[in-house]
Amino acid sequence: MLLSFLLAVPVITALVIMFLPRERTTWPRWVALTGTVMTLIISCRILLGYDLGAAGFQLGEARELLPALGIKYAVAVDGMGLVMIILTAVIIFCGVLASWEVQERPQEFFAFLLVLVTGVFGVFMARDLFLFFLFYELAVLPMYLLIGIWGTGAKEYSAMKLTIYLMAGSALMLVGILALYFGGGGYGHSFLLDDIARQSFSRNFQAIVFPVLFLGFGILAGFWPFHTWSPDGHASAPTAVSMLHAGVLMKLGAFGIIRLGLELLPAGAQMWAPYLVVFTLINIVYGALVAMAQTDLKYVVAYSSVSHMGIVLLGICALHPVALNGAVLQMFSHGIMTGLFFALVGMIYGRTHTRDIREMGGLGRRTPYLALAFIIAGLVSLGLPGFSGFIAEILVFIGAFKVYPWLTIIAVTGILFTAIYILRVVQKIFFGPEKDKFENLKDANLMEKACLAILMLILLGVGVYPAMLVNIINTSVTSMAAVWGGTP
Amino acid sequence: MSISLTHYLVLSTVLFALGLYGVFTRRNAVALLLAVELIMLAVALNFTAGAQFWGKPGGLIFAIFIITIAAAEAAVGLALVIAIYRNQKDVDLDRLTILRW
Amino acid sequence: MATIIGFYLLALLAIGAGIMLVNSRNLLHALLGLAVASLAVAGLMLGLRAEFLALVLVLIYVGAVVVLGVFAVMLTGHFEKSVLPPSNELKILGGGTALALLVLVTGVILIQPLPPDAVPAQVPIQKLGVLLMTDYVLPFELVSVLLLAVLVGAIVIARGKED
Amino acid sequence: MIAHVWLVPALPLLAAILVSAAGQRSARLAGSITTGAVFFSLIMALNVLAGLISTPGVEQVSMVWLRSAGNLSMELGMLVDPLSVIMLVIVCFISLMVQIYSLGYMAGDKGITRYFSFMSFFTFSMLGLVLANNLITLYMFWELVGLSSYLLIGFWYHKPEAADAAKKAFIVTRFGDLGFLIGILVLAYFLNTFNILEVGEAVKDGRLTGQWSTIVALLIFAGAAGKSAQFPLHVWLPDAMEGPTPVSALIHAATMVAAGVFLVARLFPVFAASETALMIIAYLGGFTALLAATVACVQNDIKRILAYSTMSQLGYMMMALGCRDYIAGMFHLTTHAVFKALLFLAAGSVIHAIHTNDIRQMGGLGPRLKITAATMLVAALALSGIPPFSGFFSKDAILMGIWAAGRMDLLMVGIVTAFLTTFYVFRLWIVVFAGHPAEKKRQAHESPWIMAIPLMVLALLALSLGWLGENFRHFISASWGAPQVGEAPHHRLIPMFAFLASLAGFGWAYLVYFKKTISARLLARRFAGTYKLLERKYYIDEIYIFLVRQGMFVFSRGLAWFDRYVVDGMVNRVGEFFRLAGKGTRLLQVGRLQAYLLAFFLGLVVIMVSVLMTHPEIMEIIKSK
Repeated sequence: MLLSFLLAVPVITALVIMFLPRERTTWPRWVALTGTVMTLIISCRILLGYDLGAAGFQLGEARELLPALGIKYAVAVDGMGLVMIILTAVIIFCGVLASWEVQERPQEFFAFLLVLVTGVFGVFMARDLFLFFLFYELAVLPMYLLIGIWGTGAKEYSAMKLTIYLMAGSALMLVGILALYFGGGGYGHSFLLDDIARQSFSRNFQAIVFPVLFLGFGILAGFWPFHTWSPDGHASAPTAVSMLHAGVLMKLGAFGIIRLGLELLPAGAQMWAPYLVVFTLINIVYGALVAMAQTDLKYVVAYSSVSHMGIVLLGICALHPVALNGAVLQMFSHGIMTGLFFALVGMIYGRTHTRDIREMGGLGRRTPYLALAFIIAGLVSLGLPGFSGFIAEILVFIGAFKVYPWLTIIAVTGILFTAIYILRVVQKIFFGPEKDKFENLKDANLMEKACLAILMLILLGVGVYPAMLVNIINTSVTSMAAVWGGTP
Repeated sequence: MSISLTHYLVLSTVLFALGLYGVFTRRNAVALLLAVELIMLAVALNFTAGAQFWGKPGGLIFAIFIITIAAAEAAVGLALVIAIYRNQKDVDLDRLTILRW
Repeated sequence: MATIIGFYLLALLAIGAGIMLVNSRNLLHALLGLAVASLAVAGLMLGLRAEFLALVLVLIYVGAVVVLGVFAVMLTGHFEKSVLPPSNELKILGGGTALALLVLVTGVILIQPLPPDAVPAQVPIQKLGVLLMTDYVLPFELVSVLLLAVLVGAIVIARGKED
Repeated sequence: MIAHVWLVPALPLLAAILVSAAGQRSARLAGSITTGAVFFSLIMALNVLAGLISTPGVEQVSMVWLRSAGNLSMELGMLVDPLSVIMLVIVCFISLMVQIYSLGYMAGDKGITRYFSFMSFFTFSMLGLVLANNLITLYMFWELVGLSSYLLIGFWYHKPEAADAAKKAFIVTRFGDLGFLIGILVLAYFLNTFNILEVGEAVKDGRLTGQWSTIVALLIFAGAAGKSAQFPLHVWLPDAMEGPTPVSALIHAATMVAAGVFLVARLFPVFAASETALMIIAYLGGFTALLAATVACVQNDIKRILAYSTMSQLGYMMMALGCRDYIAGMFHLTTHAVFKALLFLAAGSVIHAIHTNDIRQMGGLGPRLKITAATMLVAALALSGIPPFSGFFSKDAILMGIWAAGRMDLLMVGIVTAFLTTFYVFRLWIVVFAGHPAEKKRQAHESPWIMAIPLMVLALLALSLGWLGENFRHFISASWGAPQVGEAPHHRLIPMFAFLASLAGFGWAYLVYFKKTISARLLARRFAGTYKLLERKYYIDEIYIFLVRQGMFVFSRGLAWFDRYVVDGMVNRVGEFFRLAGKGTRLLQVGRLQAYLLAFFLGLVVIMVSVLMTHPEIMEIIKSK
């Protein structure tokens, strides 16, 4: 029942928030905080309840939903899903902390946020494709309102672009899901992943369906050249939404590729991976180079996400257990890191009222805590050992190198470019002489400190002792690697 | 030769087509509604004939329902016409294009 | 023989009234057309030995719908200058479509071998009542709810705002 | 013995965490805490050293750090052998000296807790680096060392130059680290192990075939070159002098920059497998040594002169390693660590006294700063290789190693560099301490004792360390991976030549800057082109800046444009297409219900007709019914 609880808590919290008296503007955030703390606790409980020795899918629940169509309510977690669930719980908790000061329609804001999170949780645990799709849409749609109403800048444009783009992805994904549903034939029509996994799809079928699914999910994962929704979307979104979006939603895409693409269509993956790898390299290097030329802080972080998601996709496309391990770890690491980044950008913007890097400078003296957190986020981003980013990246590189040595070398150069733009931004914002207009800036308050500290500690903890996550991820990767069989 | 079911069906089809023509072409809302009533009439006739020739009284029940619904429709439709007339001082359908945005 | 002549007479009457209904530029003539058509169809129903239905038809169509129509005509100001605008430019297209549909459906009716004609027999009114209260009780109740809704709705819509 | 080695790096880490956690509250105590921690580390390191001297051996201990599906495991581990223990002692010792010195030098600075926690963190990373027994651990500490260097160079982050220098140092070394990382990947690809001992065995067994051993060696050397500021990745080191002077002494003179040399020594079997790689290392080292020495001759910033000197000496060590003279290289690393740290600390003492880096504004400080002048003289003599100072022994060992390897051209480079080295270091010393004191510098006074004591301790060592040569040689040759060599190569004439070259350098400096028999200004005017070239450091910085600005940044801006207007433009065009299509189809919506209804029925008719046309058998079905 734990998993159902996890799904129920945010929904119930959202409902409670909607029924709060409208004039009590501070109540929603406290209720939201309570709800997210509960999700955090439940997800920790799930973590403890997961038996590493047994591996596979655990804590499963299944009920008939629409037997006529073979639709079930079936949820369960495996190692990969578990890690993602924890990531989500952490990010939403910190996201609520980071949006403590939301003044405009706080009720709706927090309610939408929680609905979104429900969708995300659902995707990570769904064992039924219909359910998967349902939750996926649930996760994407509130984004439109969250950006369109609470955003900044060209928010309507960004929200529209993002939603339509992601809907296009969902459409492809739906095609893929329906193909899986009808394609096998052998077991009758069932959306249940276990049923689908038991069918052996023909090579031709896999060759056609895999790219459709990959593209559908790839759009959400920021796959080049379908990434342009993300910088605009991130730039316009409010802080918590950026955090959730870059931190968790983009991971949904990568997760979907692994769950549906790699697990169900291994032959298709093997056929297409060598071509897709090239695009992931473009993602990595191109994202980093474009980030270098940005002047808006949010765009820098957004393009850095594109670059880092490239590493995730590279890890996936390498079809090598080590690289896949790294990819999932990178999903986690990048989720936390980019959450930290966007939280910081929000805090900096809240103080300086500008996101233009050129206008900042010397903030380090007045806001040492923010500077520390930003530098740490930057260090994770550029893959400094001791933080989680390093271990994720090196796993991806080691694995990918065994499959595509030459291409991986190109990917590795990406981390140099990352170092360049990260250090450049750090220097421009925090170093150098202090500007007069920033004389009265205040450092992080308690809530902000808590939010930042949690994220930083996780990054550090995973970096120092990655085995705690890698062991969990291993359980999924091992079974997947067995499916590929012959891959080196 | 006697009058068969076919005769009734053809007749009701003719009445239906006439009503349809009216619905397509009338520019006055009241006239349009009257054409709709004609369609309903045709259908009621159709059902009655079918029920009687096949000996299935269920069709008669349906005919009753159709007549009832026709009356209801007429009531609501004409109420709408009056409401529109009050707003626009006109019930010319060519000028009633608020559906177009 | 008499039934045959009666049928054709009534059928022609209904069609003629229908044409008047859809073509007349005078609303009152159109209303008259509806009334005549209803009466003709009621006559046909009598021929089908569905007397109850004929009765209901006359009551509702002629008694209620046509009267309602007269009210509507009066209220929308077409009573005095009840000359309708000519029918719109969809005349040919609409006529064509209606005709095509007529031809197609009639064609199907004509080709289809219908079962041998049973002689229409009168259905006792009690039987209809029993059917309504047993087999068709659900639609019956639904229609009654619908009627209630229409009652309320028509009043609300027609009454307009209080001002 | 090995059981407690982990405490050596752990103590400074603990101190760093403690100090930074306590924050500003520990401002007074910060220095004492970290200094105390490194003091105990030193004691333990010495203890390990003593143990290793009595019972030589190579020991390693590892723990699994993470295990991944796909047959990969990463370990954290330590390798204790003479090489790592020597480095351990050097790092602890220099760090202790520098931190004691810093207690005086940094007193009153606002960021003092930050300073000491960074210093302690650096010490931890450096100790971890030298202890690492596998490449992943090594790489991790390698990067952490780079991070501490970044943080400490940028310690005065509000100075734009310092911030720039920090960024530059990190990025340039990272460029080298990229090669290192790729090298690790290649090793993992072929050998599937990261353990240095296993890698060494595998390479020795020839499991790295063909060109791969050269490629791997050169890739790893790229990392070493970045850290050790070898051409062409040397540009960051002079700029790194923007950091506080004790930082320069510890990181950019004695320890971190030597990490590159250490890396080559640590992985010596990998390098030894490829003659080509060794040759490239030797020549690059020689080239760097000469290049840096020439530039050092004309610089005016006291710390930059020393920075170029460091580069030059590191080039020396690389040369030695490239000529397979492992022992001489490590010996020079040891002595250099001591006397270069001393030079920097003494320079810091001068800067502390008169608050400028420019030697042209100094002069005649000798009588005022007696201890500083004396200790710096010792260091200068050691650097010049004047017997009996330590530098003499180690430098001669290197030259003889080069001679033994038969590379006469490099021998010439070494001797010329020795000449230049003596020249620039005495130019520095004479200009700063001798001559007539500049008027306004009369108030300069000697640094407090807390700064003077480390100077004196280091001076004592700089003087005496050379006599340990034979013992050192004996001890370190037991290291893992040290090449087997017999007797030390010996040549009677080479020390003579080197000595004469040094003497000539001294004489030249004496004539130009003390006696002023030859006008420095005249020389500069006479050889204006050369002078300008040297002063601008061969324009290497300018070339890099050009490449970065005109190359990478322009390219990146171009890509950003491409992304905005082509990739995203395409997306927007698609959006516009649909908007236009919508506008077009909107015209069909006349808004008249009748038309819609008509369309509906028309559609019905069309469908019925088309179905009947294409499937005439439907007629049959209807008929048969």
